[in-house]
This record gives sequence, C-alpha cells and structure tokens, in this order.
Amino acid sequence: MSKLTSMHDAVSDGVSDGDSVYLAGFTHLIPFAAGHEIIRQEKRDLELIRATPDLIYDQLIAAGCARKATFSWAGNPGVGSLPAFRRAAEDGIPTELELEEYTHFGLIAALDAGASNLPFAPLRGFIGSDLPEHNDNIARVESPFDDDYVYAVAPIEPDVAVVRAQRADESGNAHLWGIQGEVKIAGLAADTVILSVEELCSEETIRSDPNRTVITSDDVDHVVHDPYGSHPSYAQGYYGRDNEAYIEWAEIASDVDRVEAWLDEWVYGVENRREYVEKLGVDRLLDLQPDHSYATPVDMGAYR
Amino acid sequence: MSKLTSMHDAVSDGVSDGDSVYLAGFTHLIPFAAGHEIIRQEKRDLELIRATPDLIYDQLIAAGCARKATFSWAGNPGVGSLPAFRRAAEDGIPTELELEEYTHFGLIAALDAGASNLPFAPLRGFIGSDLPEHNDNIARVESPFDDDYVYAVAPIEPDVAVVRAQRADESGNAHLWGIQGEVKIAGLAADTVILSVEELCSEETIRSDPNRTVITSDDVDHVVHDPYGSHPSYAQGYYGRDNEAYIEWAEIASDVDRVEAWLDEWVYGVENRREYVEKLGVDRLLDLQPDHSYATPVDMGAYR
Amino acid sequence: MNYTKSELMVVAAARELENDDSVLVGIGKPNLACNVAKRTHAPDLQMVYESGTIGSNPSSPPLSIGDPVLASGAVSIEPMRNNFNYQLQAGRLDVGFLGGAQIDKNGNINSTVIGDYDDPDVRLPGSGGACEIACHVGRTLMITPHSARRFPEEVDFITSPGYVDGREGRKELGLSGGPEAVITDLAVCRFDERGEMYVAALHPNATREEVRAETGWEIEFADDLETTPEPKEEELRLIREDLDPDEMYTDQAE
Amino acid sequence: MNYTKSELMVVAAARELENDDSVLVGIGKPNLACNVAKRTHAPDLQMVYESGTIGSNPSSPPLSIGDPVLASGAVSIEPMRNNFNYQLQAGRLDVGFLGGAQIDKNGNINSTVIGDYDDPDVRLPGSGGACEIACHVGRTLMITPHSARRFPEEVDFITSPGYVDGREGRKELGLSGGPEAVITDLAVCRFDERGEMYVAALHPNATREEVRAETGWEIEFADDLETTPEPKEEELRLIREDLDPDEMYTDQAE
Repeated sequence: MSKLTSMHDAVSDGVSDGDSVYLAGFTHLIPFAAGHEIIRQEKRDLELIRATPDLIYDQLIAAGCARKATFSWAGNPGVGSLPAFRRAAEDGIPTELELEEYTHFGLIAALDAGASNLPFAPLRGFIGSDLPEHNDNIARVESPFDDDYVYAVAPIEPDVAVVRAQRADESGNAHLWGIQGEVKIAGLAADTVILSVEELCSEETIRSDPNRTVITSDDVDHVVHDPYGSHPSYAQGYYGRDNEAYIEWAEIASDVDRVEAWLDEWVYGVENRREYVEKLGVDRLLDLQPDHSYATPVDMGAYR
Repeated sequence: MSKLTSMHDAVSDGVSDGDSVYLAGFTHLIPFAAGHEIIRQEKRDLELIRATPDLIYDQLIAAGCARKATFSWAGNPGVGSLPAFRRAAEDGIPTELELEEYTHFGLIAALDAGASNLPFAPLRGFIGSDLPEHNDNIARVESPFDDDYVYAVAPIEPDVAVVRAQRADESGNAHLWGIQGEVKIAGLAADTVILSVEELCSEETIRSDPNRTVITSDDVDHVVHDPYGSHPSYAQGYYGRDNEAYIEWAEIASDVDRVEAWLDEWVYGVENRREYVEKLGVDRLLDLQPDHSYATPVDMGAYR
Repeated sequence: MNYTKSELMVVAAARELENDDSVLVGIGKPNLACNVAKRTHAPDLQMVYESGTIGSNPSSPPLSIGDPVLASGAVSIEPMRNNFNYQLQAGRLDVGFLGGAQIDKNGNINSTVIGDYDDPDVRLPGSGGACEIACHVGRTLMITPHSARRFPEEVDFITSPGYVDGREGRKELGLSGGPEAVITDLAVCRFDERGEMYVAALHPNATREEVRAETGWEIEFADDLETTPEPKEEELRLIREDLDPDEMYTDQAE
Repeated sequence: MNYTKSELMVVAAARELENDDSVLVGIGKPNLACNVAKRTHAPDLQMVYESGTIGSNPSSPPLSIGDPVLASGAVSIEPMRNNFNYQLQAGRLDVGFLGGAQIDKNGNINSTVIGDYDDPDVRLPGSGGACEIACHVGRTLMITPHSARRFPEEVDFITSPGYVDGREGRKELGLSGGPEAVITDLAVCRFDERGEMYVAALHPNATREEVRAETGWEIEFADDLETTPEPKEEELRLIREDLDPDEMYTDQAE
C-alpha cells in the first residue's frame, strides 16, 4: 500500500503541538527538510529528542518551536557550540528550554528500551558521573546474580520520529547504508513514523537484499520523496556534508536578527525542499557529489 | 595479519576437554565440519551451548563428547526429535547429560549479555512458564521506575565459538547474508573464535560493503576455508539444505550400532571436510545448488 | 468435494487470519495455512518467522523455520536478538502458531517433558520460541490431532502460558492476548470468558462423542455449536498444486 | 626543524598509541594523531569512531565523527547500540581520546556546565560518548591547551570520571583503566600512584613556571622530568602534506 505523500502533508498530519519528536540520524542523513517544514508550520511546545541536536534543533529552537530538549551532546559537530540552544538554555530566549540530559550510550539504551517494550535498559554507564543526580530517568539497579550493579534508563518513546534513508519503496520498506546511528530504534520506539528518502525504488529492489532493510513498512506512516532532504548534512553515496553551511551557522546563530533573516530566506521563504535545493544551485550540489564506489554484490540465491 | 589455518589445527589449538563450546548459526550456516573435527579429535566433557542443538550436537553427544547441553529447542528441525540427545538425557547413554534450559529469547538475551559485558539481560520472557524454577540463571527483576517487572538471565560467555559466514578475508573480517541468527553475539561473547567460511575474499571486498560485516578480525582467532562446511545444513546463495540427510539421521540415530557405523563412515573415516565433500559426490552437490540471484548494488561513494 | 482432515485443518486455520495481520509462522500446517490465507482473503498478511525473516514469500514449503526460501525475497532479515525484542516483545505480531505435546483446559501448552522435569518419561524438544510467542502475540493458534493424551485437564509442565489458571490469572501476570483457537481433526475449539476451552464447531462427520472420548476433561460445547465450513475448491487447489504438491504436510484426497 | 605547538601535540599524542591498539578516535587533533601513528609505528592500529565505523581509513580529515570518509572503506559499521554495547562496554577498545572544558587534579573531566547545573554560567555540549569512554577504555588521552581555567583543582561537574577521588575511588566503582596522559601546549602530564596529575615531560622551550602559572593547583614535576621529543621530519611531512594540508587542525610552521 502506497504511503507516499509530501513533507507538508506528512508533518501536518503527523506532528502536533506539544508532541515529543525525534529527528533521527547520527551525523548522517539528518532530516533537515522535515525540521524546516515543522518550522514553516509553526509547531509549538515540542519536546525535541535527539542524541546530537545539531543545527536542525538549533534552528527549531531559534524559531520558537521547542519547550524541551532531551539530548546527550548539544554542539555543532566539528565546529563549536549551538548558539540558539545556549541562548534558550542559559537565558530563556526565545522560550525557556527544559533539558533532559543523557550520555550517548544512555540515550541510545533508553530508545532501545522504547523500541523493545522494556521498562528499563541496563548499561554500565554514568559511573562516577554527576549526571544521574540530575535525571530521574536514570537509576541504579543491582544484579540478581551477584554483587555487580548497572545503571538503568527508562524507555524513551517519542510521539513522532522522522527517519531518513537512501531508498525505500512506496509502502515504506527502506534500505540504509553507511552510518546507521539510531535510525532503526528511533523508528521502532516512536508512535508515528515519517520516512523520507533520497530515492524511491521498487519492492523488488528491497526484496533483493533483505539484510539491508533498516525500517519496514509496518512501522511507517508516511513516505516522502525528498532528494537532498538532509542537506547540509549528508547522504552516503549521494552527497557529502556542506561544511560551509555548518561554519556559517555558527556566525548567523549568534545574532537573533541574523537568525530571523536566515529563517526568512531559507525556511519561510521557500515552499518545500525542492525550492530550497533550487536556491542552493547546481554549483554547490556538484561540489558535494562523491565519485561512485559500488559494494561488491552478494548472491542471495533463487531456491526452488 | 593472516589467521588462515586448517580446521584440524583450529580445533586442536582452540578446543580443550571440558570447554564450553557454541557452534553458532540458527538453522543456517551450522558448523558441521567443525563438529566432526571435534568428534575426530575425541574432545571430552564439553558443555555444548546452542539454541537449537540440531543434528550436529546429536552427533557430538552420540560420540561421547558432551557432559552438558545448554539449549532452548532440542529437535531435528522439520523432522522430529534428536534420538541421541534423548538417550543421553533420559537414560545417560553414552554419558549422563546435564541440561541447562532456556527459551530461544532467553538464551539469545543471555548471549547478548555475554557479548555486552553486562551482569544480566532483561526480557519479558518466561512469564507464566515453569522454566524459571529449573534454572538458577533466570531471575525476576523489578523495574526501578514503576511497578513493572521483567525476567533477567545471567550472561553466557562460551570458552569457544565456531561461527560460519559466506566470505571473509584472511584476517577474519566476515560478510554474512541471509539468516543471521545469533552468529554475531556468539562470536562476541566467546573467548576463542574459530571462523569458517565458504570463500576467502580480499580485504577490499569487505571494505567495499562495511554494513555487511558481521564479525571483525579483532574477535577472530582462526580462519578456516571450508567449502560446504555447513552441509547438510545450508549456506544462503551457495547450497540448500540436504533434507535427505536430516531424514536419514532420524533413523540412524535411533540405533546406537547404526550411529557407530555412520560415525565410522562419515566422520572417523574421512580426514577433513574436503574428503567428506568428495564422498558426497558431485550429483548430490549439484542438486543442492540454487540459481543466482544478486542483490541490487549500493553506492558507498568515494569521498575526497 | 473430497478432502482430507489435514486439508480441512489447514483451511480452518487459514480462516483465522485477517488481511492486516502480522503472523509468526511455524513449519508444516501453519505455513500452509498462512500461504492459503495470503493467496485468498488476506493478500497483505505479513509473514514473520522465528529465524528473523520478515515479509517472507516462500517459493516452496520451507523445510525448517530457517529455510533459504524464507530469506530469498524477504522484505527484511533480523538477527535473533532484534527479532525477539523489536518484533515479538514489542507487540508487533498479531498472531502466532504454537505446537506441543499437551494442551490443557486453559490453553497452557507443554512442549518440555512428559512426567517429572528432572527424571522425564519423555524428553520433548523444549520451548524454542514458543513461551514468548504465547506471552506476546495477540492471538495464538494451535493445529493438533485430538486425543485424550494430548488434551489433559492440566499439563505436566507449563512451557508456554495460555490463560494460566483462567483469564484473570493471565492478566495478573501482565499479559494480554492469549489462545484464540485450537484446530483439531475433529473440531475447532475456543476459550470462554473464564478462559476454558470449549468446542465452537464440529467438523463435518465428527461427533460430540468422539470429541468427549478424546478430551481429558468434560469439555463443553457451544450453545450455538457450528459445523466447520468445508474447504473451497480454490483452497484445495492451492494446497495440492502450489503449496504442498508432494504431500509433505497434508495427506491429500484423490 | 621548525614546528608549531599544535604539531608537537599531535605527534606527542601519536606516540602514546601502540601498534595493536584499538582506539576510539575523536575529531581534530586526535584524528591526526591516530593517522600519524598508523602511518608510522602503528600500522595495525584499529580506528573506531563513536558513530560506529570500525577500521576506518579516512582519505581526508573527517569534518565530524560521522563523516562519510569514515564509512567508505571501513571494515564494519555498527548501529550505535551495538557499538556502545559490544565495542565500548565489552572492553574491546584500548584507548580513547577525550576533550572538555575542565580537567582536574584526578583527571576528572567536565564538558557539561561551568557554574551551577540548573543555572549555568556556560552551558557546554554535554557528555556525548565521553562518560562511557572514560569508564571503559584502558587508557584515556587528552589533548588540550594549558590554562588555569581549564585545569582547576576540582571540576564544577564530573561529566566523565578520571580517578574520581583517587585510584582507589575509581576501583571501588568497578572501573579499571583510567587517564593515561594529558598533552598540553606546554607539557605531557601523567598520573601518579594516588591518581594525581603530574608533569612527566616539558615541551622544548616550555618552563616549570609557565606550567605552574597555568595550572589551578600546585602541580608536581617528575623527579626524572623529561623533555618531549621533537617531531620527526616524516611525521611533519605526513601532517602537512597528507593529513591536514588545509591546516584545519594544525597551524603549521613554515
């Protein structure tokens, strides 16, 4: 059954004010187009969950969409800090921002508990750290078999997850390669899943390589075909990270007026990702293109 | 660094009397050649761990190699029961067989705890079952966050795991496709790992598709090139299951004299897997061959 | 039309499946039942196997739950840990098929031992995936011959929970779902509001007396006792020509 | 030979790595240090990144720990859950690089807040992977400028444990391993038997006075205080020509 729709309709149907939202992807395949659509539709009071908030959450926070950030590392990867995140966390501008803080391992374990319908996930994490004192969803648990102990985290189950992949069929079975991050468990843990891809493919392509499938149609509510939907982050085999955009954001975001101007130009001023990509221009896209390098094929065998 | 060796040397170096041994593979890529080599080298007092003991553990038990079976389903898949396993468990022939019993989920969770260096793994399993009363490595644990509960299993960390894959480089980085089973976590949980493959490939082939890698060289002690090393089970894309052998075993194994004769002919009577395969003959191998069916390739991209 | 008891059982089981179900399929008759359903009234049936294959579309009857025909052409294949955690435990599966040596009045299943656990009369294969399937799917189905030995009032060992000591007992353990139907060679049995098995439909030509003789307790019959509908021509054709031409799991009628 | 402080720091860090190490690499100088080591004395160095890439062999300096150059040509890529459980927590990684705004006398690191947690003067990025790297690798390394602000006697917030309140304190928590070296622009510091940081080697031209002025407690100096060896020509060539030609992470000497 086709679930193909536009990002506009997927966000309008899938995301409500007050929702907890996980835009997935660890540095790779970050759902920038979805984030911009959430800003355009002026969603409010969102709990933004994500291991690495990255530029996209900084933009959502700057646009006034967020009431809370649940995270484990809030920075501009390879560049520095997130100015809008800091302004909200330190000074409540433009809104107060509640923080729920984990380590990467802790947040991923919590998401895995959510995906697994478990009341907690154990990890040897947070040991010797001051973090557990500041988060009630982290607790110490004794081993029932010896005098060992672990920390446990409570499950995280977002209302909505937006996940990206290189290709999927129209019903939402998706192949993802390169860095997998937390994409799978974010999709599994969430109630509603919006899947956005670089390419649509046939069901036969998916079925030719079932070990490559990261998300299956049962878990997907909306499928969006959004080429370059992760710019300025990247899609393995399709385009690289646009580092200029990461460096620029550090400057823009330090100044609320420049942030407004940037949002006007690149978010409110375009209707959808296609317009955004047109605005980027061919030159910039070509600079991001890798050479081809295909994986050595495998033979699944046709059995009678 | 090449770890290439013969199955004879891998077993002779890797497996000692009294060891706990996990021959991995859930119905797929079962290490039959390794099991036969263990029988030939007359290893004794082994704890055989495996979700589905299958024919290979029935043969090891019949040959007198085992003191204990840790398992979750002891049957001849699709055919019936395991006569030698039952003889040992019910009547102590040829040796007494201690049993440590789980469900599939429980055993896999225990192996995952072993692979993860956790003191226990939680699961919603064993609920309402009589199994926990008979296994001290299953215990109830309360959630620290609410009044929910789970069962926990203690980690399983075999002394030796034998794992198979379709292809690997000489240092032990392996690609496996089709059913993955518990191969990865068995290899991770074990102290010593023997990797046996259908084909050797270059490191470049592995690196062309890193998402396909299931075991990496750090975890592998010995690499064995043993084509048809999983017969009469199967290797996806290489050969199908030899069902005749599964049906025959049901009859052979019911009779201790026939078992002896079978071991003499097919295990003690051949020096290695190559001789076994020659004995099978070309006809039988051709009947097991699937047609080719290649996965749609993916582009990893070459980035500058 | 001529048909065998095996064929009737497969078809009766197929009719328990709905179009949007995700089903954890077993080998043999359950696999046939799912494939009959998928090719008739339930084309969107999602078939998942214990071995981790999701959306399998087997070209021939699988010889085991790990047969390569379940992997080639599947939508996805999960390592066992993921399959148990994310599919089964997370409640993504609507229906599961179970088998066992004994099933009792409350739908509890024994596939572990006959007699004492530590000194068994018969050592059975054990749970495999069954216990957690029984815990976590919405509806469990059994296809089994009807005999007093197989239907004791209470099983020797609970491998997989049914309604435990009644629907309340199951609920107190935190479990939802539970046994839906037991399809035998005589009847289709279901479970009443107490969680006790009763006969909902008798197969054509089967009698109440036969069922009573082959059940280990005084089983009750529905007030509106039905007769199991006969297989349709198309269903039989599918079984005989496409799904099990070699009669591996069905002794087919002429 | 001319070289900059950045180049010296990178080379000093590279020399901490042994041929058979598995190392959890960070971005910037740590990445350069690992690549220098791999191309000189440690060709078998296994580079693992927090993003789950194992055996990476980057063709250019990664812009982030998830850069595509770390994925293309890697030996394996793990989902984050697996990487944390099977690589890090299971003790497969020998060395890890950490960064932070503050490091104290016992090697505890703060990358969370300056000031009070609930009303911070400066909100820092947070732990990311750091806390569990600090818990589970055999040896942690830091590369950081030397300044009194960065080296307080006690950190405002322990994000990642060093020796906690001393080596015993760390052991009581069940942790092995711990901080191995802190490489600054003035010195190479190590930890004594109490778990306290001391100066093991001064960089060429750096003085004890400079180090004392830039350290927030009375730091001790080794009896056999060494001078950090200078970079070799080949190491500098690698950095300047192959690894960081654009001087993204090193301000290179003429």
